[in-house]
Amino acid sequence: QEKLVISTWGGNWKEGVAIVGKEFTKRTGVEVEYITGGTLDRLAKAKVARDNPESDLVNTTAHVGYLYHSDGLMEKLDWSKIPNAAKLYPMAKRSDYTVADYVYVYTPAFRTDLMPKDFKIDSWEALWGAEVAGKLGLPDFDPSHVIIAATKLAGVKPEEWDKVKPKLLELKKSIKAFYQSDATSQNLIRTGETPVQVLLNINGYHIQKLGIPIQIDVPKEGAVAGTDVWGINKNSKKKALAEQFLNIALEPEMLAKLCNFHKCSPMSGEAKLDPEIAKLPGIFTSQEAIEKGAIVLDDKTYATLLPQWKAWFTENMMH
Amino acid sequence: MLAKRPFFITFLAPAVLTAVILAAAIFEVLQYSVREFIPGSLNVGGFTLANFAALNKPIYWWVLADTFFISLLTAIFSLLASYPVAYALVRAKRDWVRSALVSLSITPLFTGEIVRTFSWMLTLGTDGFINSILRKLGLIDMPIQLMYTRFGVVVALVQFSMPVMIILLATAIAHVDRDCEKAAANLGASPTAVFWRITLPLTVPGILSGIVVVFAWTMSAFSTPQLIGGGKILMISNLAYLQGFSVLNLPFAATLSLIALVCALGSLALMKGVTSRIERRLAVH
Amino acid sequence: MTATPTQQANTFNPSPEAGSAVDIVRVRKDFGAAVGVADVSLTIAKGEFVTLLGPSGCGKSTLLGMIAGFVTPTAGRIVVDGADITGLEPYRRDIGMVFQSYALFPHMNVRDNIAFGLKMRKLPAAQVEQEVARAIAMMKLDGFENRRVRQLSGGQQQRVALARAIVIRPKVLLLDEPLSALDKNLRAQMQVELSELHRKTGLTTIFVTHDQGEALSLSDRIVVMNKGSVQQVATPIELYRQPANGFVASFIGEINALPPGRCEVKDGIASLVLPGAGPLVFPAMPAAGFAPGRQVRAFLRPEHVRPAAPGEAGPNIVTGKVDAHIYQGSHTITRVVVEGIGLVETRVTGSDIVAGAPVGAPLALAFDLGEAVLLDASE
Amino acid sequence: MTATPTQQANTFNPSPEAGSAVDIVRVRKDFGAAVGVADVSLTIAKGEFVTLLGPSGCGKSTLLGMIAGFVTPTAGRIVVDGADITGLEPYRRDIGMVFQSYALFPHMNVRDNIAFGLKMRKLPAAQVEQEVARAIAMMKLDGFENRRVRQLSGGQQQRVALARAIVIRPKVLLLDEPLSALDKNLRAQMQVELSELHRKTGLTTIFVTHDQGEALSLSDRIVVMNKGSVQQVATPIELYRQPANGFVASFIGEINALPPGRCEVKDGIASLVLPGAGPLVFPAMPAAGFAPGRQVRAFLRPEHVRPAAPGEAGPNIVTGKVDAHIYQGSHTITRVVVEGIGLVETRVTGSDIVAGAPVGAPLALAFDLGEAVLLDASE
Amino acid sequence: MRSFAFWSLVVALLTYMTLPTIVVLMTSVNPTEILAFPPQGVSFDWYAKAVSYPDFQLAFKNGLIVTACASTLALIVGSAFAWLIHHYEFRGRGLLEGVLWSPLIIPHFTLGFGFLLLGGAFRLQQGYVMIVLAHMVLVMPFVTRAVHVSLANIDPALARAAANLGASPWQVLTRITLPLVVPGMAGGWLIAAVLSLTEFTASLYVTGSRTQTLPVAMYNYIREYADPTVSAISALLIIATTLIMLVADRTIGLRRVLAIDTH
Ligand SMILES: Nc1ncnc2c1ncn2[C@@H]1O[C@H](COP(=O)(O)OP(=O)(O)OP(=O)(O)O)[C@@H](O)[C@H]1O
Ligand SMILES: Nc1ncnc2c1ncn2[C@@H]1O[C@H](COP(=O)(O)OP(=O)(O)OP(=O)(O)O)[C@@H](O)[C@H]1O
Ligand SMILES: [Mg+2]
Ligand SMILES: [Mg+2]
Repeated sequence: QEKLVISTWGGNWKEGVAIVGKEFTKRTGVEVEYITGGTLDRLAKAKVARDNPESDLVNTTAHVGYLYHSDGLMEKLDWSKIPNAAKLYPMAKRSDYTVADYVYVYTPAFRTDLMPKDFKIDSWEALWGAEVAGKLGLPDFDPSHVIIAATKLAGVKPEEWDKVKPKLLELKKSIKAFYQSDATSQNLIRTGETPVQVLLNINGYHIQKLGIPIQIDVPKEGAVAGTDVWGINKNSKKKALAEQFLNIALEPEMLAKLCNFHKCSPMSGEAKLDPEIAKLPGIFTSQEAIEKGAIVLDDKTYATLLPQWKAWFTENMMH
Repeated sequence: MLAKRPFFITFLAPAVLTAVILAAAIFEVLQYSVREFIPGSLNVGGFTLANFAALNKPIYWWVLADTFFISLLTAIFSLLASYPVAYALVRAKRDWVRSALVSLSITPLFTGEIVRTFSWMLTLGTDGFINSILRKLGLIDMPIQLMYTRFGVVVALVQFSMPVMIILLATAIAHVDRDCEKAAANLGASPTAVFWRITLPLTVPGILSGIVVVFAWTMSAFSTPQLIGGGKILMISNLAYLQGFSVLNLPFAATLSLIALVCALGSLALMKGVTSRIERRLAVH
Repeated sequence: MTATPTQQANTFNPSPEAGSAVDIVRVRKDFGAAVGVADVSLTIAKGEFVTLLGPSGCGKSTLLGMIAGFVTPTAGRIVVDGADITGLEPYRRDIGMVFQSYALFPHMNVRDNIAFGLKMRKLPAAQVEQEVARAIAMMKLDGFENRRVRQLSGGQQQRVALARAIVIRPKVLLLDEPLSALDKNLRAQMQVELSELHRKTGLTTIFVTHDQGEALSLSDRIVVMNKGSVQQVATPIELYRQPANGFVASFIGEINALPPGRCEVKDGIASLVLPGAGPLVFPAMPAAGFAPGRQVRAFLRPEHVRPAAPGEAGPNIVTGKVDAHIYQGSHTITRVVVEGIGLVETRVTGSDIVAGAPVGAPLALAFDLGEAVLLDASE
Repeated sequence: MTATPTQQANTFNPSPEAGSAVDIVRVRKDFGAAVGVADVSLTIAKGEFVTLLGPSGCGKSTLLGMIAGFVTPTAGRIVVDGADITGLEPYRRDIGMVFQSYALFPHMNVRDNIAFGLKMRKLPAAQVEQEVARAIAMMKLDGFENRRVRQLSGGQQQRVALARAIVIRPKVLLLDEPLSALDKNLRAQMQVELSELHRKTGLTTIFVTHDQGEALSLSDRIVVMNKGSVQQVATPIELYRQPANGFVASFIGEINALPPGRCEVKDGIASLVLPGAGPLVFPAMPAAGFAPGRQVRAFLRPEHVRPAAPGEAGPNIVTGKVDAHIYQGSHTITRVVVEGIGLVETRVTGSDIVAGAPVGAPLALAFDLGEAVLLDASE
Repeated sequence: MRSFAFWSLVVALLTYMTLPTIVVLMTSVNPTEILAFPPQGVSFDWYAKAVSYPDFQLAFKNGLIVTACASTLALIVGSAFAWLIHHYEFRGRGLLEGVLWSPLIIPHFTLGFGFLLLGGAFRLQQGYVMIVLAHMVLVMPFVTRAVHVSLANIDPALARAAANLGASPWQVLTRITLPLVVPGMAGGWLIAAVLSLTEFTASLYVTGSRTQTLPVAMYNYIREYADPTVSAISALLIIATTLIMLVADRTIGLRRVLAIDTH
């Protein structure tokens, strides 16, 4: 009995993939098995399991996808086998190896009940403000958002981030805690531990739904965009099934379902979101909207800068 | 005493094999620590000592110092908290009391790091048990910050290491000759004097080995500082994990792991030296 | 058997005006359902050397523990120097004690061990030093002051323990089998020293042992205990000559227990009629325990049974068969099976008898019935 | 002193045709630089009961261990029943052993303990059962077959250990201080049983003890050891009467060691001239050790020194001052300090002397010099 | 009076030690997703969710396999080693002991990392081999110690007595030594098993997504979700280990196995 093995994150992410997986099973009769883990530990383990991959398909962050294929861990995609890819925005084809299905953003949010009445974040600059001192929460796994924002504020390219180091060091006084995962992110803001956070818009909506008063702002410089991509594991023995799965995943209806589930922006104009969701801050319905409201970096730049950023960040900001 | 050594090879072989595997694993860490990091890739390059050179930054000194400091605090508080329990455990008159004390104080050892850390998160959080109770009692208006503090981490780590400390102390206390205590009382020492002048000095070897073991243990704590420290409290293990699985700099992660190993062994050797000197001075056991 | 000097055993006369040092009044200790010490009363005079003697588990240490305050009596009172100390904590009692294991403090040197009690009494340093020096001199420990206790031999450790106990000038000195860990020669030597120490200090001393030889040679009086109760309190000689009951008789030295018999007086001659054997005749009217018609058991020490001279005849001569000769160097115990009486031991100095009566040969024995102890037959 | 029966001590005559059961030939054991056993040679006849006696650490257990095969000799040979077994593994030796701690298997019941050796020999089950039953009957263990060894008293455990050792019909039976863990009464009883067992089985037995009373009463021959070397091998009586050296003299029983003196013969009368005191005169020409002009030390047992009768005079009467009376029940040891001779002990049966000579009073002693043992003064 | 103060202190300290456990048990039956003290009711929904969550099911199965293999291997190797060091002095013994005791102080993450890299080097990262080896190495000292203590408690004269009665070394081993150390081995095995079952840090490194053990799955869950499902699974683990330890104390004497003699 054949099984298609998909590597993805745990929690809601897996449940999102499972929406596609159910459809896939319905159409092909092939069961789907999920193996879950963090972004980078999955990469590390994929690397050590190079010749005999654990999974057939990988669902990961775009710039990490770059690490996969630059390390020879992914098969080149045969676009002819994935006709639905043609319906995506051009930016969705991240490389010959990876294809994105949705966009989300990291953006500031805050507890309206725990911050002064007139507080709002119309610019990233607000995070440096006195009102935020000792209240900010940031992810520990990815410092890129504030760094990119800082370069934007300074008007330099991300590659020139050296120039904003002093500015970044000033942010230290704002930082209260770092979160390691979506769950801790939600916990930190829910409990009021960090009334201000740079968070994933998707998490923000979830918290709002729990009835916690938070406001999600997209600063005028733009939120920091992220995309998740699909790729086929090198040496996968079920390449054809994987391609079939990808094609289903990229169908506009499936994209709409998935993005309604997560509350994020689909990579295709043909995917129709619930109007309620389309209205939310940080949700985009066209490639232009994405490019206008969000800062998008190309994967290679991101992937090569990120280690430096992390190293610098851990060494200078986290202690 | 026997002329021949029956089963010598048979019984030695598996132990040697295990030791070789263990040594090989440690050797791999050593091996990686002297390889070059290629950014954006998981492959490692050739021989280099750059990873060790890279250690010479304030952050690493800080983290090392912090790791030491937290381990030492944990060892000391664990000692202070464990001694009365160990004493009660050995000296309780009723057998069922002793049994209950043993069970209560040893079982946490076996619940595992994750369960205990998670429990402390629930206990120390802003909405956690302690804050809820205090708020219900009207003692506080705003929650006290317990999570993401060094205090919170030490509170959890102390509880974590108490079972081991209690075992070591209980053994030491059980070996104190009761007649020595009686003799001291007979010579006019009040119960307090008996404790400070006889019982405590005679358990010094147990105290020292307890401190050493807990110190070394705490040096390698991972999930407690990770989850309770919330990234604000970094210990060397967290840094190694971050480097390995977040920065994907495996060589540097190996270097940090190696440093942790050296620190654990080093502090142990150092304290063993002190211990044996004190023990020799005391001429106990 | 090791023997050491003491004051002549029966010369101790506690002067009534001295008052008693220790009064143990109907003291009892139960351990759950088990009885540790049952209803013991005992008065010990000032300066007396009293030994508690009895088999293992008879309650000696428990009694001592109650005097020292480590064991709380279930009932009864303990009075020392006229003051009731039953409820007093051990550290307020001023009673010196030497433990079987010595219980020296291993983390202190000899001087600090000895000084401990004085320091606890907050004596000025100069006085502590002086008293310790005296105790060290008295116990011949000069030169060992700075040694760790582990670096001392058994005898030296023993002396440190003694010095530590006496330096506080206790009201009473308790010694719980202090010699049992020592080997034969050292033990003999320490017995001498104990007895000299007692002579020099005049301390009221309660000594515990289960070695009857030690008890006989050291004590002014001996308290024989069994199963928590006092069996007899007497001087060594009384104890040996007039044991109060069968237990004491057999526990102290060797003794022949004759089968129960009836006391009779006929023509002014007292005799003991044994059912299985002929009557034994008392040389004079026996004092204690004899009453015509009474059922008694006679206890006779081996030295009061002698092989009869060849051809000797008389009322107290019985013949049996030699069972074994037990050579003991200075003397030989010969076991003879006598019909109607059983196994009888006779003690012969030297080993002359050995050649005369091989195992299995008949041997006539003469009973010196005048020395017999008569006890109730029901015992 | 506990005494128990044995065969009459000096009646054992190993028949030459029986051959020797054990030959120990120049055996030596070094532990690193320390000497455990130094060059011991010993021949034990079939059926003999030989005791190894000596102070703690003298090498008794080491010697026994070499016979049993647990200790490999550094040099020398051990021959049992004519076969050299020096290099043989313990489990092929067929030598029975009873350990001081008994070493009963705690996870087996009494029957299984006893059957163990037979099962190891792969005997048929029926035969095992029969032999075990015999051993159980012989050691009076009926009814205890299914008990765990923890549920047995010390004496019963002792018997199980014996049964276990003899049921395999060993060539030699080794007993390493088997009685030292028992209390006085049980010990006496077990001595009787040991000696009966030896009589019944006729097993060649090597018994280890450091209790001289036990050795004297049980053995055919005694091997006295000290510091790894054999001091003397002799029957109990020889040992007591003719100790080969000062160590043996003082180790066995009590003895007075007179100061060194010179042997002289004048007018056919042999005497010992002590520098600090007058000459002592031998009643007859002494046999062993006496040679005119030789420097010797005389050893004299307390029973050969007696208080002189009032007014008694003669060459061997000296006067000293009573130092102490050591009452021992059946006898009293009186210690007298004699000028020029030192401390002299006299043994007086009963306690009559006590009244006559209080401590400090002068007392005249008569030396029975004919019983003295003369040893080289340089010893 | 003094004793009252002392016992109050002891009770307070024990409360501190057991407080987190109590909190977990409380939250595990709390019906709402948001923490609240005291709990707003009693509900076993989280337990239902915990036992039906596929990741936990798989992780539990993995954990059992790893624990069974690792603790059993540790039992065999550790017991043999304990026997060896109890009986023999040999060259290199100090080194061997040093290496085999070292997992007691080597940081688990260093060890886990080492085994991860070793697995990579030998292409053994799939499957259980590396996890089992890592766990075995980690828990073996506990077995060795337990067995060593029991061996030391055996009167050495027993082996001699058996040899004296004709038992060959093999027979001494199987008929005398082994039956007498069985309690020590059982205790050591039990401790090893529980420690392996709850081991986290090294497992985090050496387990793969499909071979992750329960603590790793819990860690991942804690990072993704914030509901009391983990409380429920923690509660189950706590109850299970407590029961095992109680049984161990009853049957083989926990105190003896851990070498705490309280007289
Ligand atoms: N703490 C205790 N709990 C229960 N029973 C006890 C305790 N202490 C002593 N006993 C019992 O009380 C009795 C007397 O014990 P004790 O120690 O006084 O005897 P002993 O005469 O000193 O014996 P030994 O000569 O062996 O020292 C014994 O039966 C003993 O088992
Ligand atoms: N395994 C050993 N290693 C080193 N020295 C030993 C060993 N066994 C015995 N010895 C030494 O050899 C000497 C003889 O010891 P052994 O046990 O034979 O004496 P023993 O006469 O049986 O004494 P005890 O009466 O105390 O049992 C002692 O000095 C002892 O310390
Ligand atoms: Mg006692
Ligand atoms: Mg010995």
